[in-house]
Amino acid sequence: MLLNQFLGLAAILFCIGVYGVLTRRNGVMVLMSIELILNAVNINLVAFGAYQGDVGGQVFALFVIAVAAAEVGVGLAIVLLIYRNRRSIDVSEADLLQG
Amino acid sequence: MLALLAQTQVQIPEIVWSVLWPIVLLSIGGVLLITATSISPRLRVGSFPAAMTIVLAGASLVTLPLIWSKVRDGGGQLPVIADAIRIDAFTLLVTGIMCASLIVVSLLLDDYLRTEGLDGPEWYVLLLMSATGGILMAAANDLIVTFLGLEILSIAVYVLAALHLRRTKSQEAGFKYFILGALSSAIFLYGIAMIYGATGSLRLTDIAQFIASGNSAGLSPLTESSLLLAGMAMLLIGFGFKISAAPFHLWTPDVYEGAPTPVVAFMASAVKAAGMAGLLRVFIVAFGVVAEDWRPVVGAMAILSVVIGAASALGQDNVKRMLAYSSIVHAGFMLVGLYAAASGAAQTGTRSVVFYLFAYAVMSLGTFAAFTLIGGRGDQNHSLSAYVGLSRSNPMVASLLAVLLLAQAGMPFTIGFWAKARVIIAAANGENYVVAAVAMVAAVVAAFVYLRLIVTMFMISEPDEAGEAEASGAQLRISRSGLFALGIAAAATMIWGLFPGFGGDWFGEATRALLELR
Amino acid sequence: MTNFLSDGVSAGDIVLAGIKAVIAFVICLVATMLMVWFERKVVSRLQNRIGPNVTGPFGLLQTLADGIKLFFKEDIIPSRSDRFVFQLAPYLSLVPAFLTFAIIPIAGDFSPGNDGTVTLPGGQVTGFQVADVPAGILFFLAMSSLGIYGIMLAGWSSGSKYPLLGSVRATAQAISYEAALGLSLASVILVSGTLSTSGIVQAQAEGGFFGMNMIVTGFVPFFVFIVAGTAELNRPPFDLVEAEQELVGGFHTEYSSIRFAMFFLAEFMNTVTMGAIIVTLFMGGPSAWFGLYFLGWFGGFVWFFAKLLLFLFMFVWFRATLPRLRYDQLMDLGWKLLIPISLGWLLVLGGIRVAQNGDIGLFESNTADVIFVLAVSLAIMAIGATLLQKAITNSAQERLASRGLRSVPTQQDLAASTTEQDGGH
Amino acid sequence: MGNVAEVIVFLISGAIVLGGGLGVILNRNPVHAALSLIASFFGVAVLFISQEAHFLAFVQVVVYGGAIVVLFLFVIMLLGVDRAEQVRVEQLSMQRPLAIVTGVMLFGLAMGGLFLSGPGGEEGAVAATGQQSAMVPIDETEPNVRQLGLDLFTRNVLAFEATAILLTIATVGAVVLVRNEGAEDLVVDEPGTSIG
Repeated sequence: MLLNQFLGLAAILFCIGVYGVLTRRNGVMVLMSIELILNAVNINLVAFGAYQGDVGGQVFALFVIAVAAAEVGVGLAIVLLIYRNRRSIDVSEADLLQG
Repeated sequence: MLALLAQTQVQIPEIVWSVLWPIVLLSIGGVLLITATSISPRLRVGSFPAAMTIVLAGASLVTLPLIWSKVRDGGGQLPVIADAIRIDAFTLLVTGIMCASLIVVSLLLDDYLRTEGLDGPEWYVLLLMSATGGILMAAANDLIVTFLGLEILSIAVYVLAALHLRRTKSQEAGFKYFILGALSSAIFLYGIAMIYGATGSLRLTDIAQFIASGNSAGLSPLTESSLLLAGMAMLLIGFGFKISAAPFHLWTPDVYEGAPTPVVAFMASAVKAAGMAGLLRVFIVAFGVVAEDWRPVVGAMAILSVVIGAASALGQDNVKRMLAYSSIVHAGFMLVGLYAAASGAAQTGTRSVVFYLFAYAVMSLGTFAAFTLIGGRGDQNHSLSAYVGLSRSNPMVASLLAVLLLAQAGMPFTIGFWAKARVIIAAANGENYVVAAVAMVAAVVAAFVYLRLIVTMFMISEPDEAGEAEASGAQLRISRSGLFALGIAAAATMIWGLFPGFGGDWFGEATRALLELR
Repeated sequence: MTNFLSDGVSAGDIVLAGIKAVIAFVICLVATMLMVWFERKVVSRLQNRIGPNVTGPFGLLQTLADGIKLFFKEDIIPSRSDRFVFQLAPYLSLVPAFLTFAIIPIAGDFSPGNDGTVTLPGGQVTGFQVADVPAGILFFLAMSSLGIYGIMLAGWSSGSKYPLLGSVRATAQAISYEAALGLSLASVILVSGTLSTSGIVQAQAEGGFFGMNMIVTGFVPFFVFIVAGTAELNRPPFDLVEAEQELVGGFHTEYSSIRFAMFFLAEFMNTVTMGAIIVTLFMGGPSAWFGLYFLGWFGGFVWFFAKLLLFLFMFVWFRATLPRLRYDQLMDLGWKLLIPISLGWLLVLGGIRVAQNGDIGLFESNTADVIFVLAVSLAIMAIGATLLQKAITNSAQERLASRGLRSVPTQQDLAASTTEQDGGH
Repeated sequence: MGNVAEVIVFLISGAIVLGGGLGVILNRNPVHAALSLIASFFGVAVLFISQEAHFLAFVQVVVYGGAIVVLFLFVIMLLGVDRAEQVRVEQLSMQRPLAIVTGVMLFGLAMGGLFLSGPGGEEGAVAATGQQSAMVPIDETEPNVRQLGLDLFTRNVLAFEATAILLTIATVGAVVLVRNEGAEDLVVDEPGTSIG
């Protein structure tokens, strides 16, 4: 059983994700970083599940995947919306700057 | 293969539908609403969605006493659906808050959407389902359900915050809320995973049992299982974000300012109540045994919240931002109650939080209802200057808002007084004099904020400005439904202010459910 | 189920796996080559032409000749392309196409009492597939969803307009039809009670000819699967990805030489694999019809390829006869027809299964229950379909109204709005 | 310490997971970042298989690889934000020190949970004694999918239904957000103020 190794891997991935969320400035990339965190969670859940000999961990990981899909759908919709409107803003701002 | 399938006798859990009425009504009602409006486009416009939402929420409210009689017969708590959720007084209380919030917000939203030229039943569908999530979160006896409830609640509100498709500010608010919310729920999840690893279960009652057995063997998680400890810390971060407690409050002012005001009313009342309810359920039921370990963190969060919230609220000119900071103060107060509950005064502390939950939901609903009315078309009039002379142009709104603000300030004979007093008494009971003192000072500071707003409303302005203010005040079109909503909230504030025991001892029952029936 | 990692892997297992992989690769490659020839030949005949007839007997070696020619052509990488992704994309397209083949049992004796495995001289028991993955059919779904990346990234990395449009179309199409594909697959899993491909074949073999999933699942999932599968393959009539009248060559416009050959190969390999999957899922794979088992495992091989040929011919036939769909028609077909139908049918099958188990107990006999359930679920489906139709009509009208059109649009309006939509991508 | 094969698989897939993760946060080009993300997901799927979670591994590939990343790429291509970072989250350019402090604290939490865990090496991760309360023990002889299914429809049936609500919300929300109306009379507020 490689429990601690799995948990260490998950912890590092988690921190990579958190770093990404806090430093990336592109909305899409921030969402990707959040996915990394959720994957770290899944690694943890499956490793613990195997360690405990319980399928509960895997079942929870399934729910996490479903939630991740829902989150990404909504998040990308908001990104699209903002981009669509912001682009029109950028134009007006560019005008102001030239004046 | 077929033979293999036939062999297994699947033990399908028994489902007691009769106590699940609120959840069923709200979620299925939401689906029906969107189905109906997509089939008949005539139902999209007009007040049908709002009416249906109010009817559904009202019907859920009506079922509560019936469910309570069943629950009482069952010993005060019913485990439902393979013990995934517990129906008890606490669940019912939070359900009541959710339904009340739904009714008030629908009343506001109907008129808001019309003035803004928006339409769509989707707002109401999202509200209904979000409320379902909140109920699940409060009722959950399983961390999976807690998490799913949290996500249902949050995702719907992310969308609602961004749903004013014509205001970029609303969209930016939604996006900010989404990013930070998603991050916090990811951290929350990581915490759940750690707790699962440490205890081998996701059921709150099992976790409690496991910890208790370890505890009686002389093992404290603080020294023996840092996995559990780290998990609890991460859960606190997740919940702290939802109830906007410092230092996880950074999103609050911006989102409150940008989001449509009726949605802010929902966020301040329902989302915060559900978040706090989830926090109470998880930390008191599952981790009550090791309160010693999480107590300092909660205490620090409480003090930070009241101090930062009160200090920042002072300098605000936008009333929505002002109330956002005040909501942080209120979150801090609830945490003070929880801190007290963790440090000896379990009974009074928990009870004070439960009452505060209810009180704050009522007060914030009313306050943001008033802001919606005053904000007017375009949701623009939220600067302090828009409130100059309001008492003359709209005396009714001004006086009701004044009542609600006084309640938030903790004025005697309002619900807010009892809420604050109980928390501080509980803190004193738990011998947390420092925390109690800090909370009291912060309450006084915060009171200035509300008083400033009240004074502005009743201020007799200078002649040259007066004309302008009168003009803007005269334009204010106060919808009857909005005024009704505001009236309900103000009345509730006064009723429970004068008779804090009104309607029976729900709060005591809810506390009992959390503390004794686990 | 034992842990294959901690149980240790013997050298024999590794050698066997290697041999199987090589054999499967060769079979897959040869089948693909023949498929290219077959398609050209059949399309030619259907169009009253002769087709390739010079290289080798019947022109059989034409594909090889073309491949060699492409191999020696200049490999051009556009200057505006993203070099790394541009070079990676063909492999991303080819590898999943081949990997799917690994889970298909291509031979074996499935006559009563046999489970399609043979015992090798070394004592190892093996089936005629590279890997009998525990959740094999999900592996197919996984690979088919990964296959999109090749096309998508090829179009994007070309740094050119038409390829990008082609790949965006491909992505939307693949995502849309993946759902219908998965839902009709769920019906198969429901009746077979297993996720392993060999298990599915065996479950069908037990029932003989009428045990075929095509019949057992009531034909509907079968047809949905064929339509969705054709769309997944981007084959005509769903080849909007490379509609040459609109998009030049689609996603592979900028590709040349061996990289183009790889896309070409992947496309035909995908076709063969999809045919093989359909045979496995719905036609009983290598099991024989009417009990006509012969020659042990080799008979299974013959049966398998005979059935496969049927579907390959069908794909070619589609291509030769059906006109291409318009983009909005494509989306409507996927979302408004195939997905609701396969969902509804899954409901029906589930209801029947519950009734067969006697869990309803409404009537004396289970058969009466089945009929009752069938009636109820068909009624639900009908109501659902009506409501859906109404909602679709409403939303279409609303959309048109928001564009300034008042009434139901004429054909002309529709055409105009479609071009507008396409331009927006 | 398991056997050699297990360790090798772990090391390789772990390297892929972390390399992919780093690629996501370091690549400037969103498409390259998305590719790294797929690599990372793949590594995770292999880790799942090595933990006997076959079904989960395939779901991981189908959902993450087949739907989520495709959606990312789709949006990236649709927006044309691929060559430069255009969709900015101005409001998240908040105090970097705070970000770093948060990161370090969380790292401490995540790792601290591991290495401070009492004595006993591997066993130490679950140090508090008492009966482990695993409720549905993994049965080595049964297919993974069956066990998952049984657990899903008995113990977690409520969560399963709640997921239905969640997905409904996500669908309704996503559709209503990108519905293309009202873009003409957009109210442009002043640029959002920064957090804090």
